[in-house]
Amino acid sequence: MLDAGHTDEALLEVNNIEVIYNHVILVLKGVSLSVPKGGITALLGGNGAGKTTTLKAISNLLRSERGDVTKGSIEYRGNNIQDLDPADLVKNGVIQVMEGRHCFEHLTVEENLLTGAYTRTDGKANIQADLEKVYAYFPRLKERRKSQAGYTSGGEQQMVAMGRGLMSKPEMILLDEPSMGLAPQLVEEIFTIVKNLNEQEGVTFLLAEQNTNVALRFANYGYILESGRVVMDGPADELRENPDVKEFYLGMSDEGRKSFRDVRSYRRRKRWLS
Amino acid sequence: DLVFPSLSYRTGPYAAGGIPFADGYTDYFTLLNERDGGIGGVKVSVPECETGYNTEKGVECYESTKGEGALVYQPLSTGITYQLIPKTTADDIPMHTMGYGRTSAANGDVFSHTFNYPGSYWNGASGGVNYLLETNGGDISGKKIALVYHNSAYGKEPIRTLEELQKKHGFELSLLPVDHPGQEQKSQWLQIRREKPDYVMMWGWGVMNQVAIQEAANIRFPMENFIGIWWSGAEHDVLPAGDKANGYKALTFHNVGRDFPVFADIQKYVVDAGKAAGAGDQVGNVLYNRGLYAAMLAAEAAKTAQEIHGTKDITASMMRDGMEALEITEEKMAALGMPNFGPSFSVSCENHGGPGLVGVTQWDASSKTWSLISDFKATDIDVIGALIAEDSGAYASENNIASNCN
Amino acid sequence: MSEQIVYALEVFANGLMSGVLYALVALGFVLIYKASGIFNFAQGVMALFAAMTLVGIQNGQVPFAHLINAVLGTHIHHFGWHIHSVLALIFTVGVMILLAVAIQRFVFRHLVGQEPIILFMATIGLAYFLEGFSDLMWNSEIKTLKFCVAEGTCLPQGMNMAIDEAAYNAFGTGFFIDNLDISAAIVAVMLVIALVAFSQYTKQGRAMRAVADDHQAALSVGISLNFIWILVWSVAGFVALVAGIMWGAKSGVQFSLSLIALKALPVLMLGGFTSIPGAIVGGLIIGVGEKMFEYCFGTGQCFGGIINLGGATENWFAYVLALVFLVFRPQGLFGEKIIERV
Amino acid sequence: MSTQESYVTEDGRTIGPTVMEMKNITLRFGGVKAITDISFDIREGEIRAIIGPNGAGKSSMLNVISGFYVPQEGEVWYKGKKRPPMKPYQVAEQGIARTFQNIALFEGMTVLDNVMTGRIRQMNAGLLSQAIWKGKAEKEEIANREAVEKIIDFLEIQAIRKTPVGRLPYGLKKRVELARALAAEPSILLLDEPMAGMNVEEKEDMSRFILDMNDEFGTTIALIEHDMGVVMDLSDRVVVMDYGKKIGDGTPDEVRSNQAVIDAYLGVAHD
Amino acid sequence: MFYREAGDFKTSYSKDNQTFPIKIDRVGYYLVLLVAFLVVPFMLNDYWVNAIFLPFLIYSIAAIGLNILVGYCGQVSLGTGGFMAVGAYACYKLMTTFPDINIFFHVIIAGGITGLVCVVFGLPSLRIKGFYLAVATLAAQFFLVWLFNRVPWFYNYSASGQINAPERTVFGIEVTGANTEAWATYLFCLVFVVASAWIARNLTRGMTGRKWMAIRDMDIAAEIIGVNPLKAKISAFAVSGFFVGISGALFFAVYLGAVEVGEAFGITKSFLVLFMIIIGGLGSIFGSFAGAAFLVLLPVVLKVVGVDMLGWPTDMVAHLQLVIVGGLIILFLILEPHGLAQLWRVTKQKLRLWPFPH
Ligand SMILES: Nc1ncnc2c1ncn2[C@@H]1O[C@H](COP(=O)(O)OP(=O)(O)OP(=O)(O)O)[C@@H](O)[C@H]1O
Ligand SMILES: Nc1ncnc2c1ncn2[C@@H]1O[C@H](COP(=O)(O)OP(=O)(O)OP(=O)(O)O)[C@@H](O)[C@H]1O
Ligand SMILES: [Mg+2]
Ligand SMILES: [Mg+2]
Repeated sequence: MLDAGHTDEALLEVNNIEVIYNHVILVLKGVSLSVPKGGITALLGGNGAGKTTTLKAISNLLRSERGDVTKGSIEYRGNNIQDLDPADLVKNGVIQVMEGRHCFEHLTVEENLLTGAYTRTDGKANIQADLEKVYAYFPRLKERRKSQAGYTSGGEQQMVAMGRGLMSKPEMILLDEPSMGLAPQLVEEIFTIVKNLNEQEGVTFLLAEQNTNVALRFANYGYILESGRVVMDGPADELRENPDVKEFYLGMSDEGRKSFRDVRSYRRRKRWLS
Repeated sequence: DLVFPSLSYRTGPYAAGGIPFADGYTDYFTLLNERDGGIGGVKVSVPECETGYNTEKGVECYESTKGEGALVYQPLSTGITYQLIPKTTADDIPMHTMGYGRTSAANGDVFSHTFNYPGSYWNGASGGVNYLLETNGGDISGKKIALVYHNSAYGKEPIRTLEELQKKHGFELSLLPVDHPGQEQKSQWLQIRREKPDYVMMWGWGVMNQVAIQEAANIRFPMENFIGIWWSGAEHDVLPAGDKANGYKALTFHNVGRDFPVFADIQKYVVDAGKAAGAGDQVGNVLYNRGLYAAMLAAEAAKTAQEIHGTKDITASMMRDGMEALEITEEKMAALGMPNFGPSFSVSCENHGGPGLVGVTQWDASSKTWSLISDFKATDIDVIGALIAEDSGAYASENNIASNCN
Repeated sequence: MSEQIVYALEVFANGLMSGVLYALVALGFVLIYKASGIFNFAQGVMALFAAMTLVGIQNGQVPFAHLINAVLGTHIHHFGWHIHSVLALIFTVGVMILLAVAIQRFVFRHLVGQEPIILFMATIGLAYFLEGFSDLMWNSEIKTLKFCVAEGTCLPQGMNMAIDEAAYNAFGTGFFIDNLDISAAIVAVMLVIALVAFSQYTKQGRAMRAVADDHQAALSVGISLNFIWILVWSVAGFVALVAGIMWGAKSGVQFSLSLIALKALPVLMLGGFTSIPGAIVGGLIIGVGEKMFEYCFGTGQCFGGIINLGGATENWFAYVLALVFLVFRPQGLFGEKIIERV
Repeated sequence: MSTQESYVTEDGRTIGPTVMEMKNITLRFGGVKAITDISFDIREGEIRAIIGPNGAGKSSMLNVISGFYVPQEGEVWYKGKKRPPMKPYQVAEQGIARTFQNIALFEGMTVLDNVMTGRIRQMNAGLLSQAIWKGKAEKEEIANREAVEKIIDFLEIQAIRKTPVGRLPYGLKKRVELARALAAEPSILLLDEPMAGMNVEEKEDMSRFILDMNDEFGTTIALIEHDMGVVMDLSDRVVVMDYGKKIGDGTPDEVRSNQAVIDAYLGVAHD
Repeated sequence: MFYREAGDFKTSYSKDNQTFPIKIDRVGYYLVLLVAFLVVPFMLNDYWVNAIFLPFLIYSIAAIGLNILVGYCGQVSLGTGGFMAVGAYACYKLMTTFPDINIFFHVIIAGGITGLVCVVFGLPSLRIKGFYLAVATLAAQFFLVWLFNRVPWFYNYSASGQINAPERTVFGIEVTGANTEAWATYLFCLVFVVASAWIARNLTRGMTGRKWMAIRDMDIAAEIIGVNPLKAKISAFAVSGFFVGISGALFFAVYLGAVEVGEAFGITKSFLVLFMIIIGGLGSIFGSFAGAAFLVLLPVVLKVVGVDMLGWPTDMVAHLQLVIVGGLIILFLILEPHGLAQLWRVTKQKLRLWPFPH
């Protein structure tokens, strides 16, 4: 399954990993995926499928949540990165934008963005330029630059988290639900930014997203996770055409999009599994 | 074996005082074992138990050692003493609280198992005042005396006595409590600096002593007029202040220095033989001597008990009889290699407190030694006796204690 | 009457000075709290450990002599040399850095992302450990600390005669200020300036504050918790050493030194856990407040002595004072506002 | 149509007269104007959506209704009476329950306990009775447990009943939060982005719950949501905010075609 | 598969609400009670009671009390020592003023008085939060100790300021004073412990407990969903004070017999009890016991091993003891940050799966 569907060399390879929280809770039951260099790869799946866990396993943030990768391997540019400190990983160009904002509450918006540049050594001027770039992406942030991040609105915090990730000039960004809580036109914008960075600066993306519709529009390749397993994967356009995906993830029936008001019965889920 | 448990504290805030005492206490018994083969031929054992000056650990120590046939307890803490008074009485084990503890325990009629010979805090307070009387030609009326005290049961002990004596001798008394641990005493000493008392007396313990002496030096209070109780008069109390502590005085009920034959024996049988309880560097220090003295009194009481009961293997109950019949004479002390180490005295059923003789020592900073500058002298029994009767009477009625002596 | 005023001033000035000494201890707390959200219960013990190490090195004490002797039956205790204070200071700083590394490696590295109360608890364990450890290493007797830069120029102690005389000439009554306090004040001011500069104007300073807010997020942007924590604990160790020297010079180096932490707590709360200048201002307010209260009401020397509580009020008054301030500013005077949002 | 009369919607629900009215609300934080002079009403039984760009002041508006923020100007009218200044818990006692944008569950408690806390209004046994777990306390506990179990079943979270919520994935937490709010049996339910971080299937579920709630119990619902599909399908009327100001108010269709709304928020006209 | 819960189905909500819903736990619990009441009293000597059981039992009550405040309601308190002192002095004043009333009631009333005092010092908690709240409680700690030291009325004007517990009996058997039997004091305390644990458990599993925990986990959200913060916090302070007061009364009257306030109820006591609940597990009744046992027993065990068995010098053992206790605290934390109680839970969970890893 690994080699299916993509052509470029893999920047990141996740081989059959198993993750256990607190020594007892088995969450990932053998997940494999591969992210090609310069691609946008989407990780889809319902609540609790294990998307966040997968991303954290890659960025090594799991350990601070008392989770462990007990099986399998994660390779970045062919090197095993499982023993790296998360900070070293950032130095190597992999950064994660965490789910649920995680801003530094007491720091101002601008200071938050600047922490993103913590590992950079290319001088104040460059950092300043990038700061302006982020403000250009998110004008709202510029207005609120001096207020403490803890007091900004949910969407503003999401922008801060995103902007902070961009400030580190990474080679690869792990995005965890970037669209959550953002106004519709901003969702489009964010994905446009992703696309731009990807095309113009060659940044590789692995993103976990619930907004399947948008994600599959912008991504090249997608994996669908259910209960800690990859249940389906393929190029984005193929996935978009898959009838199951259409029904369960895109909310389309044969007659096109149907109204939320018309959903009269609860659906059976996880039909790929049980 | 004859068991003399040592409830020591070599850790915690008061370790500096606890270590030399415990060393002295144990070393003396070791000496008896090594030199004399024990007491009356029976070996002595001194199980040590660390209390950390903490009452709960004190209880634990008491309970864990009493089963081993402990003959007498020297709890070395006023708090632990209060706890053990009823317990030892019920268990029929005597307790010796030398120069601390509950002063009114001197009334053996009420406190059958507690002994505090040869002197108590109230003797100390009176002894201090007597010394001032003596140096002032018998009149200290109108003089100002400040009492700097540890704000605890221990520190408050002398207040009643001093208040009585104040009425009698007409001096002015001001009270300056210092809270545990006593690292900050600025207010107290600024007040002293302003009120300029003629004398300062101190009931301190632990770091409070060092800070007080340092602060006294800082405000240039004349050290000769600064007198501490015996728990405020050891080497480690004055050393941090250096030369400025020169002339500081402290009360005592036993002698200082190592000019006694017994120390030669200790050096030979204990220290050089590698059997010292501690590092061996405390020998001859004030508190070491106090521990030694306490051990000597215990050993003598044990001997007395052996004589009374005609058996070498005495029990705690016999030990109590021995303590009640204890007689320390000049000859006895000389024979032990400790001439004039303490006052001579005898104990009786009614009087467990001994004679209450108090001496004064002074610190010489250049030679780093203490010396006895006033011999052991009598204290004001009229005042103290009344206070003892009152306090012990209250205890007896509160706890329905019948008279012990008849 | 004027004498009374001078005396009140004297109490006031000495309160300020005591405050500086409290602030020295509080500074260490603030640093660590600011940098990692850890309420470091072990700060007092660290001061003790630092001071003991300094004296031990100065006097050429053999570390763990007691333990070695007990196990091997030897009788060593001193190497028999004396080391110059400044050199010993440098060695001690080295030891404090080692300590910081060890703390990071063996404790906090394993506790990344835990709640504050759990980190607090780890510092409790640390305090226990360090307390036993320093006694094992340097034994528990009182040690006298003399810190001399050169022969004859030691850390000064005792009344400052110049001030006293000047006051005497001016008001006809002396004025007491302790030389040690003056030096402490100078050192404290320098420390505060340096630390403020560090935390406000450097990248590391910003990273420190980020770490305090959210460990995981800090990790995710590439801030190395290991590095930040070692850095901060080293600096805190250094501050502890300074506090240890000042307090140790006053009262000898011994266990009670670790209890000065209790004096620092109200300072910390009043100034705000996260503010370095707050530690100093808080210290001054507490110092003056408790001394003036003791003077006025504790011993009844103001207002004709209408209130005389009989002394020893300082301990609780410091806390009550802090409490009153907190009721009006729940985050302390300069602490970061507690963010309350839903 | 007057806001004082009931009417019946196309799908047969009855919408009553106004229960809550916000009058000229202005809220400032220092220099930041979060809400500027906004008025709108909520009618009994209706689903009222609030939309707007990020930072427009939507959550702040819910906080004003909850009594957590006190507006500098303006009045809140509830059930025809002007609401006096109130603490948040007093507002809750009036039967107004809510969920939060940044999930505010009690992380140290199990799902069941979290949902049970929703029933504060229904449980008032004294301390003594609880201490000995007899009489009122026990009866009350069992009765309310039954009610809560119904909601748990309804939201399909039976399986995680005894799990501490801290460990749940984001989406489930949202559901638990909804359960907690439902448990209160509120007359007005305020939902702040209840479907953020969910996929379509899950959103369908959530929509279902919300609609059922509204249908069966006649609960009035105020809803903030960024998914226009959801908003347009579910709501009866929509308020649109931008930079703290109201820029639109009306039925979904009206709002959808409002140019100001398209410019500020929708970007493109939504189908 | 030693530890089973499968096959253990509940048919009613009241059964599901039981303290020990799993059978094997329930049986274990009754067994412990049985042994504690019927077997242990016959095996006790003075040492076991005075050095181990009494402090363990009494600290358990204090820990339960503090756990309600800190672990359940999230209000950090460092005033436990002071509040225990209130219990002790209240009990002393009651014992000496009303000698004819049974000591049992004295202890309970002392608890009630402490609850009231606790409430007064708990009022600032409405504004002050987190570690800052510790200041309010530390103020209580220092002020109360100062007060009991300062005002002679509290210690009946005795010369030294110490208080001594006079002899008192329950059913004609002495439980305080010099001539108590080991088993009597043990049982007397055990009754209070069991009752406290039971009451605490009832309170924490019901609505009161949920309100406390809601305040602890997120006070703002709790208030918005309808928890009255004033009532919740104040009731936590009151209940906590009640238990702490009882433990203070027992500590003084039954365990130590004589007390000096600064020494017995100083700030170190506050820290000790706080450590117990943190180590045992915040928000867990079992944790309160575990923590108390850990901090009472471990030093004794280490002392016995070091001094009595290995014959090392006492001071070295004391220092090593600190090193080991400190090291163990850190080790446990790394293994399981949520205390011994959680460690126990995880172990059970593993046993349930055993021999499979997950
Ligand atoms: N710290 C943790 N301890 C224990 N279990 C955890 C922990 N974090 C996550 N889990 C469990 O792991 C599973 C996967 O969670 P994860 O957060 O990876 O899901 P997700 O796909 O990101 O879902 P969502 O879309 O809701 O964010 C869930 O069942 C969750 O309960
Ligand atoms: N307590 C506060 N202090 C200061 N500013 C605040 C506070 N609460 C909200 N704000 C500001 O008010 C504005 C409105 O915030 P609000 O949270 O209501 O936005 P929102 O409409 O909910 O946005 P989103 O869709 O992103 O959640 C924001 O700019 C925010 O930064
Ligand atoms: Mg997720
Ligand atoms: Mg919002």
